[in-house]
Amino acid sequence: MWAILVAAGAVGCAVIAVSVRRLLVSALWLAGASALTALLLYLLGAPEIAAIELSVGAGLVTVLFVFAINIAGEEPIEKKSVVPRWLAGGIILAAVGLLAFMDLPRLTMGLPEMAGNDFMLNFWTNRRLDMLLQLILIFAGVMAVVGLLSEDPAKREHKEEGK
Amino acid sequence: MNSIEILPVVIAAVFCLLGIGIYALLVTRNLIKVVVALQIMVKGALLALVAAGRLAGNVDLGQSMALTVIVADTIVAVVGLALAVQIRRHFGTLDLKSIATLRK
Amino acid sequence: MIATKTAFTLLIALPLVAAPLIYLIGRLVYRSGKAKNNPAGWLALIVLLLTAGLWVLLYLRKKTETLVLITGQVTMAGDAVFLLMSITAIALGLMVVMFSIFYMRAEPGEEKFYALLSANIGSIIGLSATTDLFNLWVWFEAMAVTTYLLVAFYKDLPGSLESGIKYLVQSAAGSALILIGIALVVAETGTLELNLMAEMLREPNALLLAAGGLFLVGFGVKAALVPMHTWLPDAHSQAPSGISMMLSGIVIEAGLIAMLRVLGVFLQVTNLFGPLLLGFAALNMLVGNLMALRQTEVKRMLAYSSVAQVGYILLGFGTAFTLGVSDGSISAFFHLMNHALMKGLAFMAAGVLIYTLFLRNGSHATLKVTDLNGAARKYPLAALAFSIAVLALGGLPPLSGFMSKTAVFLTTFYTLNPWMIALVIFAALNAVLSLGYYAPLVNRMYRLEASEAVKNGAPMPWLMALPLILMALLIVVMGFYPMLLSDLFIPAGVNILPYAGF
Amino acid sequence: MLSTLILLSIGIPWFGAFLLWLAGDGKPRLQHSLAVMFALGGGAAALAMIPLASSEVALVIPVGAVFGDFTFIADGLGVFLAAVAAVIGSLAVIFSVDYMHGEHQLSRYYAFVLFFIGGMVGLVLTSNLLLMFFFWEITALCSYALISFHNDDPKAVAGGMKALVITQLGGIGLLLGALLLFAHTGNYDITALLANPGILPAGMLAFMAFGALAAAAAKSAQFPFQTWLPDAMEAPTPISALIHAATMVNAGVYLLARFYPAFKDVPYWPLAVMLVGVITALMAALMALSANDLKRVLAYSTVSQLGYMVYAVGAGGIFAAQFHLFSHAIFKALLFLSAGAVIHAVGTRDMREMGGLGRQMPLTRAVFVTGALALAGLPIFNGSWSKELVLEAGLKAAEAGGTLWMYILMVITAGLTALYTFRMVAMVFYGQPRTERHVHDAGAAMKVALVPLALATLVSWLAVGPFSRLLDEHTLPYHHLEAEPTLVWLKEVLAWPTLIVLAVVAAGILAWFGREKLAGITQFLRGLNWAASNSFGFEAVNRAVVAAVGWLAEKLRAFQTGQLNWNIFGLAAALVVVLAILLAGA
Repeated sequence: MWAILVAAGAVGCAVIAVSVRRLLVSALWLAGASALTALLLYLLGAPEIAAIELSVGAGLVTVLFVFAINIAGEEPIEKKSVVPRWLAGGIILAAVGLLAFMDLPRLTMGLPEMAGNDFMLNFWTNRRLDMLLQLILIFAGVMAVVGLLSEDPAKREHKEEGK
Repeated sequence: MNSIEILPVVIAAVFCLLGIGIYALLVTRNLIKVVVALQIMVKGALLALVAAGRLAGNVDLGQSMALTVIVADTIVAVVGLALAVQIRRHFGTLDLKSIATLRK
Repeated sequence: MIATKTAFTLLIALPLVAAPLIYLIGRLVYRSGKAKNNPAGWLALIVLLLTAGLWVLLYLRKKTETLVLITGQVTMAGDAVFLLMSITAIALGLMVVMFSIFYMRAEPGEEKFYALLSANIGSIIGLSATTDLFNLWVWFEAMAVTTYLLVAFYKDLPGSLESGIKYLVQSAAGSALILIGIALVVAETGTLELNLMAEMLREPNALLLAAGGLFLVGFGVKAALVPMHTWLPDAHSQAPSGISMMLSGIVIEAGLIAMLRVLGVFLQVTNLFGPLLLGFAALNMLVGNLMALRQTEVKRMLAYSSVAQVGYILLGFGTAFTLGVSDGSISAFFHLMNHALMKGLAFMAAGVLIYTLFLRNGSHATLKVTDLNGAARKYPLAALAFSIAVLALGGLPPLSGFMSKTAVFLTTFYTLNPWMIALVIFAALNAVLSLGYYAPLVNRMYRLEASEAVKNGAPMPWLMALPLILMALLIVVMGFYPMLLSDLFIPAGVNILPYAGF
Repeated sequence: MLSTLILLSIGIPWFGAFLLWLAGDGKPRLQHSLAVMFALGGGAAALAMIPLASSEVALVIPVGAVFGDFTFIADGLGVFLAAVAAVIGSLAVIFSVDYMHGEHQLSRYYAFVLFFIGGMVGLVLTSNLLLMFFFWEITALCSYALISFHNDDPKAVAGGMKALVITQLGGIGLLLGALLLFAHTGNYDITALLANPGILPAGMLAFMAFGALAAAAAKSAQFPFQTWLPDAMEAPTPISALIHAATMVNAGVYLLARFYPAFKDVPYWPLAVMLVGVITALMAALMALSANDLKRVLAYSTVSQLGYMVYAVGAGGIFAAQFHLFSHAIFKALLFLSAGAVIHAVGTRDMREMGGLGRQMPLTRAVFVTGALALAGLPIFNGSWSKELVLEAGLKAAEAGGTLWMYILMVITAGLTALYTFRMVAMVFYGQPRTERHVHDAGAAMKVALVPLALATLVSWLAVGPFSRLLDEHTLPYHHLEAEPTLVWLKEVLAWPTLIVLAVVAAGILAWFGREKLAGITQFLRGLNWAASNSFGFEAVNRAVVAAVGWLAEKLRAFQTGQLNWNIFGLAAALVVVLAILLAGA
């Protein structure tokens, strides 16, 4: 019962996050969606990842968004979408509908009992290559942000001719 | 916590989040909201991975994957935001329609 | 001598571990002002040479030993596909570095460029070795993240930023779809190990089909399948030329190989993926060639031609997947290697011209086809290399592109399936169509009056000549002796279809 | 021995091409002499093969899995054509020493010429169908590069493109044939197919046969692919002589002749071949009648004569076709080269600006007229004998298969040929000079090339006996040719139908002299002329296809919106379609 409420809340937050016009508000609703997702993860029997999602997804990412919005600034953008809304809605309904139609019969067969688990063992031992690779991802991410945002001391004027 | 009835709820949430994410990618014209939409899609994927681990009887497998996904997609979001900031600086706008100069 | 396992580990780890070092050393030395030029490029060159040496060592050992590396539950297997993809990435990377040492010299942040390039090559190597589905995704994501900055490297050019964000968003959307696919497969099988999975997946069911569809579309974004290809022309044309070489020569192919590795698991479930691949092949050829026909920018034209070339590669793989014949995948791998060579050379030659005509004069203008006029008189080597590259892409003998394209047609035709025959005819017509834009490029360069840009061009640096000559020579040699690298692509072609039970 | 010669005759010109690339520009003496040396070397190697001709496999180069063994057979048919390519190639190169004097980028020019010669020799000597396709494409590539040699001229570039695309289009037919053969037999061995066409199912054989016909028609500029050859006349004239008259365009005829034993029983195939030949011959002759550009007239006449050869193959007259090919290669190379001398001297190709040149260029006039008489089919000259043989083959086929109307059309075409030939000669060399201009006769190197060809035009028909023996005894034993001494052949030719043909030819000549009195007919022909000069609408079809592709390409560009939203839409749409297909297919 709780699960339904939490899930509905997460989806609701997501809907609001993509439909409000102010970016800051959008980022906050995204944080809400993230927090409720974390709760849902907890209810699903995954407490560790729920904690991480709460701190990273709802915390860190939101901070980053607020930071970026502060630099970039709010800006009124015309509401009319590029892809007509009916077309977008239709294609998404078709895609998700097809996915659901194909998957649901197999997925609703019921859950096995929770086995005795050890998240740390699984993550640090069995999947340690994934973990190591995260270092590469982080390195690349840092490079990208530094590369994109660094101000060049000897800033050269790039001229672009004839686009 | 009744584990029999939570699964359909989670699956429904997965599809909804996924759908909302792509829908937003299709209709939003604000670059930063595009990154928000990507985050929402990933939330759906996170739930799906953990639920799948749970279904397979090994929730920690799902958790391990989800952790890596969180890290990876946070990085993507950060790079995306950095690009958005830089774009705002050079185009003076975040409107996707105005930053479509490369075409045909 | 080092143990095989150590060498294998090093081969995967070296470019990745070296990446931060390249950055740090490059940064420190350059900031300290001791060196006139940034040493990062030379460092990257050394790292890649070492990697290539390790590869050769492994290749020689491969005949007697199997390469397996198990970390926890994740298995890395040094199979034939790995050997082919890794050497293609390393060799292309070497060419890119050699070319970029001059090309990127004027740019700020050179050390980031080489660090990310090295990491990118490392992630392609890892991608082609892993047999774990989720680990594959992580490598795939690493490959993507390392290229985001590289695509948007000119951070002060609007076009570059625009292409960067398109690339990022489309890649990220695709990778979210892959994740859903992974979740579905895990829910069904409980394992991530591809080999185990293949044994478990025998019964067709709708859920697995949906997962396969998600993989096809998700990986398809990176592999530039039409209509998910829309990021490609922007990214390839806006990136620094060395990165265009990487993207076009190996990154999109790595996406394709990742997709095929995964779809190979589903061969027992359904035989629909082969025809779907063939459908995408036809679309890619048609759209790529037609779009390239009207382009006025050289690099954008080459980018669209990549879309078309992916179609030819897919034609071979699609045949293999449809009928379970390894000949198709063998010829497809042959064309894949050739394409890395040909497109790499084409982008490099275009890059040489961009460098000499614009970059040296401090301009970031795009290279228009009209700028090519008369280039042959001032830059005979670059023009000759470019001609060889595009004529090989167009499939004219005696160049390697003719051989591999013919091999693909041949193996597809060999099935004698009427649909396949029709597809080959369609592909052959497309090959003729592609001459409609390749041949005029060559004509222009050998035109007598030089364009304004060519007249004001700077001389070509010596280091750029070496990769140009090497690659052009290889293309010509493979045109006369197509089986030169057959020890690589024949086992790889057999290797990609381990689960075909036809 | 033979294997060495095969390698030499391909290798010497290719090595020369490579050296010339290396030599670079700016040293014209070195470039000219290198080119002549290597061309002559290739020619000598090719000639040396003639006495050694044999239908055994002479050379095998194992290549590997999908490509099969690269095999070469130097049989009679092959060595004959190889010799034609290498010898006329040498003469064209010698001629170029004068003609290309002072041109830029000689290296590029000679390298492609030599590359072409080697490719052409390889094409006729190989017995691996895939390798044949490989050489086939090489000749197309060289032809393209050489047509566009003066690539600051947009017309030359367009002409080259057109030639490349059209021959490639036809080449698909050959490629498919090769693929089909491989798919059914596991190799590309032509000999096996000729020995037993039954190794392919009947339907596939027919597919392959018509594919080969398409390829041949494209290469030999036959209906409906003929439009590229006249535009190819933008090439330097020695190239027109070598590639677009004497050698490459013959490759199509060679292909049909080579495969005739395998395809002759395919329903309607011989008829289709004959039909293509007749339509082409007639149409091209009409077009030649109305053209004013000297090289275009020659180009149309080449197309028309190739039509004769194709017709002969269809009628079963392989020997006649090859003999006419032989004669035609000689007299057409002569005509082109001497036309080249004229153009080189006058500086224009428009015949309306020529006239009266005979007095200033006596030698050129003499050799040109020799070639023209051979083309017109006057007795004594080689062209008349071989054309007689072709027509006789046609008559035989007409008796057997009820295709008399084709024969009649071919005879009428012979008259037309005489008519346009005389018109051309008169406009160029006789009458009043139409422009004031001091011209000089051909240079020394040009003479070296022209005189042997003129002599050969006079006497080459005497070789009919040995020639038939060469083809008969040493060609792959599936063609069933008859070898007879020269005298027997000549007697056979001089039968009553010959007189009719000669009468028609004479009528054609008279028509030129009496052209004022035939004003009514001229009036009637005017409409036809208009149609002919527009290539009977094929230009329009050509343009329409190009325009349609261009239109489609332009429309398609709208789909690359550059809008991120639409890009993602593509992704979503692909997902829906893929899922739907998967669901429907399961």
